[in-house]
Amino acid sequence: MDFDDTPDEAAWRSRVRSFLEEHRDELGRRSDQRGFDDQAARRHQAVLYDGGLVGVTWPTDAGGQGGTPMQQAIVDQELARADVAGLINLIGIGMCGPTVIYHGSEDQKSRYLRRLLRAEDVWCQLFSEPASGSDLAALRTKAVRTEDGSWRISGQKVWTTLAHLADYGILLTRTDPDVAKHRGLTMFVVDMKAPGVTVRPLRQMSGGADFNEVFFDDVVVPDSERLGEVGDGWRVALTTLMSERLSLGGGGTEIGASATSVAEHVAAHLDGLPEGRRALVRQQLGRSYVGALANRYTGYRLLSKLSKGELPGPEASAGKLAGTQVARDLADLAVRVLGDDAAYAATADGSRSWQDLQAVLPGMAIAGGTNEVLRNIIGERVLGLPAEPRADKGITFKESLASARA
Amino acid sequence: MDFDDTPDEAAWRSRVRSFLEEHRDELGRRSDQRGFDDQAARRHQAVLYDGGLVGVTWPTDAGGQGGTPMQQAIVDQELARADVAGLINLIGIGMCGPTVIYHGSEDQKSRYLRRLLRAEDVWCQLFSEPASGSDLAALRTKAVRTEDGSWRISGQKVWTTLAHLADYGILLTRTDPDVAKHRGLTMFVVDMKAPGVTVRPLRQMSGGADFNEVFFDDVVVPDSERLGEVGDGWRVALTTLMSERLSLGGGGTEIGASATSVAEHVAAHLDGLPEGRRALVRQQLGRSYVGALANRYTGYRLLSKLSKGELPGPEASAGKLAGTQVARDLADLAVRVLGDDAAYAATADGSRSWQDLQAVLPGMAIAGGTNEVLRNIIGERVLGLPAEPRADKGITFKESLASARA
Amino acid sequence: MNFDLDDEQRDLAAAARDFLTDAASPADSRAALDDGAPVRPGRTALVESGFATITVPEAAGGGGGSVLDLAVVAEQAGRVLAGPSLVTFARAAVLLAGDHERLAALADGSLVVAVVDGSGPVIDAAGADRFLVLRGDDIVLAGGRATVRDAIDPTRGLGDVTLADADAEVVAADARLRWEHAERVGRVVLAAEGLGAASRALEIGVEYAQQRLAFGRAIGSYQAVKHALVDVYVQVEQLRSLVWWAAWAADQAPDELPLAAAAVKAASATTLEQAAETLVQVHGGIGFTWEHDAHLFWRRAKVDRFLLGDDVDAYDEVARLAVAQVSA
Amino acid sequence: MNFDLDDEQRDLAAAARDFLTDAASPADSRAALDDGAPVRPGRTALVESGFATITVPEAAGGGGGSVLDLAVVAEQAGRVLAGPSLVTFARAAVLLAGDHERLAALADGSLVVAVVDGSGPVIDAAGADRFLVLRGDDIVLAGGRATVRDAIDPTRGLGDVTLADADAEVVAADARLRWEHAERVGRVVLAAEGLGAASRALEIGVEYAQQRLAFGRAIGSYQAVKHALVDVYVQVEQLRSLVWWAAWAADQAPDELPLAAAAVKAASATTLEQAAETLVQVHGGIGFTWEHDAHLFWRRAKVDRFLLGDDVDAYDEVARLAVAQVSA
Repeated sequence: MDFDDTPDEAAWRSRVRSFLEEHRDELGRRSDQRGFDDQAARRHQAVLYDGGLVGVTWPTDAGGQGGTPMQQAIVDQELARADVAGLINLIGIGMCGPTVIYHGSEDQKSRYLRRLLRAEDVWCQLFSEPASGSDLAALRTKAVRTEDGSWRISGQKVWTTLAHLADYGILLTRTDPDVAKHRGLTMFVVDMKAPGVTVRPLRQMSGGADFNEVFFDDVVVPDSERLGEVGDGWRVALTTLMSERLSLGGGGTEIGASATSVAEHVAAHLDGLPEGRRALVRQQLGRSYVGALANRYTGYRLLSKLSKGELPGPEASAGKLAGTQVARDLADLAVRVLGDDAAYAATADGSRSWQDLQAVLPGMAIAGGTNEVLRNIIGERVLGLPAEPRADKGITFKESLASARA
Repeated sequence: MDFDDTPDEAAWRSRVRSFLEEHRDELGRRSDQRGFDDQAARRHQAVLYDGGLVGVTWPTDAGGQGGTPMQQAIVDQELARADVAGLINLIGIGMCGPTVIYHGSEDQKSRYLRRLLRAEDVWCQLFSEPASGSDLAALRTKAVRTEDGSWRISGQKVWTTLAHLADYGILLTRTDPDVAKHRGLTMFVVDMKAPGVTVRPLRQMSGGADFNEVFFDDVVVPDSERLGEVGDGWRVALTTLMSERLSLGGGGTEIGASATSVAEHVAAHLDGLPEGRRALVRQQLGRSYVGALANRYTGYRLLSKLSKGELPGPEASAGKLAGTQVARDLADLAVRVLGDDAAYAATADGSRSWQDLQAVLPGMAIAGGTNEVLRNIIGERVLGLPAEPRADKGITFKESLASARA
Repeated sequence: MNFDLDDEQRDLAAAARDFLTDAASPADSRAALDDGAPVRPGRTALVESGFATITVPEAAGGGGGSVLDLAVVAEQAGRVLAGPSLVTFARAAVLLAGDHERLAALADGSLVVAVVDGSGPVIDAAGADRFLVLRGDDIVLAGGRATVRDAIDPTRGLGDVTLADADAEVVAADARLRWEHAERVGRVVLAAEGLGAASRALEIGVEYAQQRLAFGRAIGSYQAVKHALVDVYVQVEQLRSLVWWAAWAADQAPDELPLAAAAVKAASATTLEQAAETLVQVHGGIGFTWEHDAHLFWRRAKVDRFLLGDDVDAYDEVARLAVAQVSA
Repeated sequence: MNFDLDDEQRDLAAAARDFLTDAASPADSRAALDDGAPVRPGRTALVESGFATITVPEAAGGGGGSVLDLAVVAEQAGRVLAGPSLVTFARAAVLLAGDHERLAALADGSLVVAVVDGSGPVIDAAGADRFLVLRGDDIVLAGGRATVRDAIDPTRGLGDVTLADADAEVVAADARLRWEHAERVGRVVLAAEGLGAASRALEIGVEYAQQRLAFGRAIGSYQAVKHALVDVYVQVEQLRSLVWWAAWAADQAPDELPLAAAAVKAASATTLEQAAETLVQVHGGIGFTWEHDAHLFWRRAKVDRFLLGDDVDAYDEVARLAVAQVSA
């Protein structure tokens, strides 16, 4: 057991590190507090792509490096270490691109993949709908075939990250309401600038707008933009979701604030408190700090699997469950020690980071799978506990709509 | 709003109190640590019955007083206040007797009810089985009609309080496995001294044996001991369970240790601790003490309903949920402050009350309805949330057994 | 035993609910966040309604009611996240007791006051131009300047206050006990507002869980959702019992008030926080959008827990009082 | 990055499991409660197996292995609630480091030792006749008399010890740091035993939830049961990561050991307690019977949380170390 790189990993890390040092000034900074510039972000990603640091695990004929998940994890670590801003096309790389690789035509692959990796096109993923969150297959966005063989699409998607900047999206639609709900779905690539596509930012409780609603109003999509067979959309979507999990990569990274930064913050406020209160603060810090340590080393176990070429299974969901809980405990403590400032949106000296964090975290326990759904996944696929009986089994989508209205 | 008795209640209380004072020496003491003497306990109940303090809410023609639930609650309070030991036939009075009153023949009523109230006969309730806990209707004890019209009963019951002392029991059996599980049940009165009845004490994790297993091995029960119609046992059992809830009466009573006694215990140990640790102990005490206060006043709201002649609904289950949790928190604190003695079964001076309490409480969160079942009841019957789909709907008991084995 | 509201109090609750659901709503809280719109119903409407000054004697133009009456109203105010807080009026009515003129000014709205504690945010600093404060053992009414700051919950009108000492008049000398009593009454009313907010949050969560479908059935049929809502229900009912007790103690049993006020302050903070977190969680994605009301209850919870002492200190106080009681 | 057990350690785990499942079981813990039967496998069998003295150098007749090796074995010991604890051997091996003769006596079973801390129950006092103790800054081996007392968990051999000072020999002078190191290694091994007990408790709970039916389906299909077990699973895996880290730190990174040992002690106490409570709860009525194993895991949890410092102190220590680290 050791925490060191293998010789191969060390060589790769050193290559990555020197590239980042050399090109530091051409890349954005994570810690940069100025407003987001998407054109700059596209340029930064292109620089990284040209250095071989984007699409590390993608096959070479898709424009990638044919590398290992561990190499990707090392890139992630080094990007974080060098304070390089996150890639603008993360969703494209992690979810949309792999879906095109598995299910796209040769024509689609050649048109889209390399441009995606260089962020010449930015992509988004259009799955969730207002009436289908955890139950994705209940979606209603309708695609109807027209006489010329193209598709006419109407409906509404929601929780779409980057839709306002995206050039393309992968779009899951219902093409047949008269079969069971998982069977009537079809996936498309959609041009986000096409007539009939409207994007509206969706503001969150924290005040930020990291998501969008997207409305499709008789949007025409040629049949050549279909991904996979008609009616096979659910299987295609599973590829997307599986890729999402694999793209997580960086084990041991912290959700929300780092435990160390909270410890620093607490340390700065501890002296002013009476000993009794200090003991209570320490108890809360100790509990969440142990949680943060446990998450870090559980992440290292995941990385070790990657390092051996194994892929993470559903047990990786445990990291999100534990991570969001630790993040909430830490944020709560960080706000509490602000004392008289804790009820305000910003401290007297204008810092609002802890209060903002507090308002972002409830959403993180929901986005990317609610805690309830993650617990079901672990319970059923890791512990082998039986699934619940399904109320929507053996009926068509149309019937399920009718019974819902009843 | 006030916590005082109405004039009627005050008059009743004063009558109860003087009776108890007058007959104090003829009654057992709750705080008496000596072994349990069931013959004495029967005599004590007879004294109380003769004073009109047993079966307060029972109709007069059943041997009761025709009184109100509030009168019963006042009796309970005064018995506690006077340190009078609990009635031996509490289950008989609260559950078995009412079932006979509602569903028994005139002959059964005249033979059983008055003797039950005077504890000339002690009763038990034989519902739960090893394979049917929360899902009571899944029980398997079989009653088969013989040629002479009597019934031959075989099977096993469990969690039967007092079975080892009881003279009679009400026994829920399956008389028809070929109908849906709720429909094939029939209730009987069974003579606990009849041939074929075997009682075995069931030891709990605390070391105590408050329950029994009861085995029925071709026990013959005459048809005249049937309670209600053949196949109507589920409805009869609901009477029993409903009566149990109504018989709870005493709102605001504490489960496990009283918060005051824990506060006393904590106070005695607080001085030896450093201030930081004292603050942590106070925080734990404060949280559970608030819970105990809330339980007390929620109980008073229940009593106030009784006082107005209203009956408690399913919301009364909240008291058990909250009460067992508070009791566990308090017991945990009480054990913790024992310091070096906390890991032992008894303190250096031989007291084992807190450790014993700690070992009893997990069972209390299960007996009388698991927390999960209570939450379902409140969720569905108080909040109006929908029930889960039932996997055992529309199939016969026999089919459900077969599918369970598959 | 009659530990229940009486018919008059039920009528009062219904009347307060009618007025308050007309005059305020969580949407007003959102508007205050969006563009600094004034909180609703606002001081004037609250005073004119008479609900704010229920505990001011009738002779001074108030309602001549009890703290329990005010708590019944405060629960309704909490349901719609109304502002300013009835806490401010409740405390002022106690602090000005016997001072006919100033009480009348409180009741007719000409005295626009906030109560300033040792440190920390001043509730309803927004708009106030006179401030009640403890100086030594005297209760003082002083002018001053309030600086309202962006709060996590805008409806509390939180701000810092700089007192203008030149202007200060002693309202009651040697009155530390009265100050403490007022603070405790304030905690009871704060908890009653918390009760209202928590029980409304529960209602919204239950309604959604009854309607929203996932995998072919209402999400409220799933135990994870159902049990989370039940746990909130149990806590809300426990809190209701404590609010009634504490309000009754404020009126009838001053000896019990210190323990009751600390207990109800702590329970209210814990319960409202759990109710609001559950409300967000039960709603899934929609629950953390700006346009949904869930975060407005959540904001109230995140702020209220720190007002009139925080929950941690309140639990500590309960324990100290409990230990003192058994050691006496 | 290779944060995983290697093949040799997996083989060691399998061998330990074979030996320990033969040599001990929760039923032995029940027998010890019932009639004071000796704990199993017992000191002699453990020493003979070689597993107990893995960390004693080969030259002295031990296994010459690492703390991580011992932790791997300790996890298996925890699964069957084996006694005496490997903590005792682990600490003794550190305290006697360099003392060839006494280490050999530990490894051949002729030295029957327990480690005595400042106050509190002595682990494996049962049967011991020599005691390691810190006197000033010296590590001392002394005779003494152990009074075994009824413990909530009988397998820990807890007792009070009266030392016979006349008999005391200094084992290592001026060795406070070594004493502290030994205590930390003890915490790591205790946590590894806790990991084994917790993961076994989880397994038993999962098996029952898969088989037991209620209302026509397995109770593990209900979210209340499923999610409770998942929460335990998540905690157990988190604990496993901490145990590996802390054991690795004991062997390879002494600077990290203070934080790691405190963290793993705390996490182990919390995790085992939740695992055991869940085990009881998931089993319903059968779960709180004497004959079911659930309470034996519950007893282990209720005792272990207080050994080598309690969980509350361990969390406090983590916080102090974390704050000191960022303040340095």
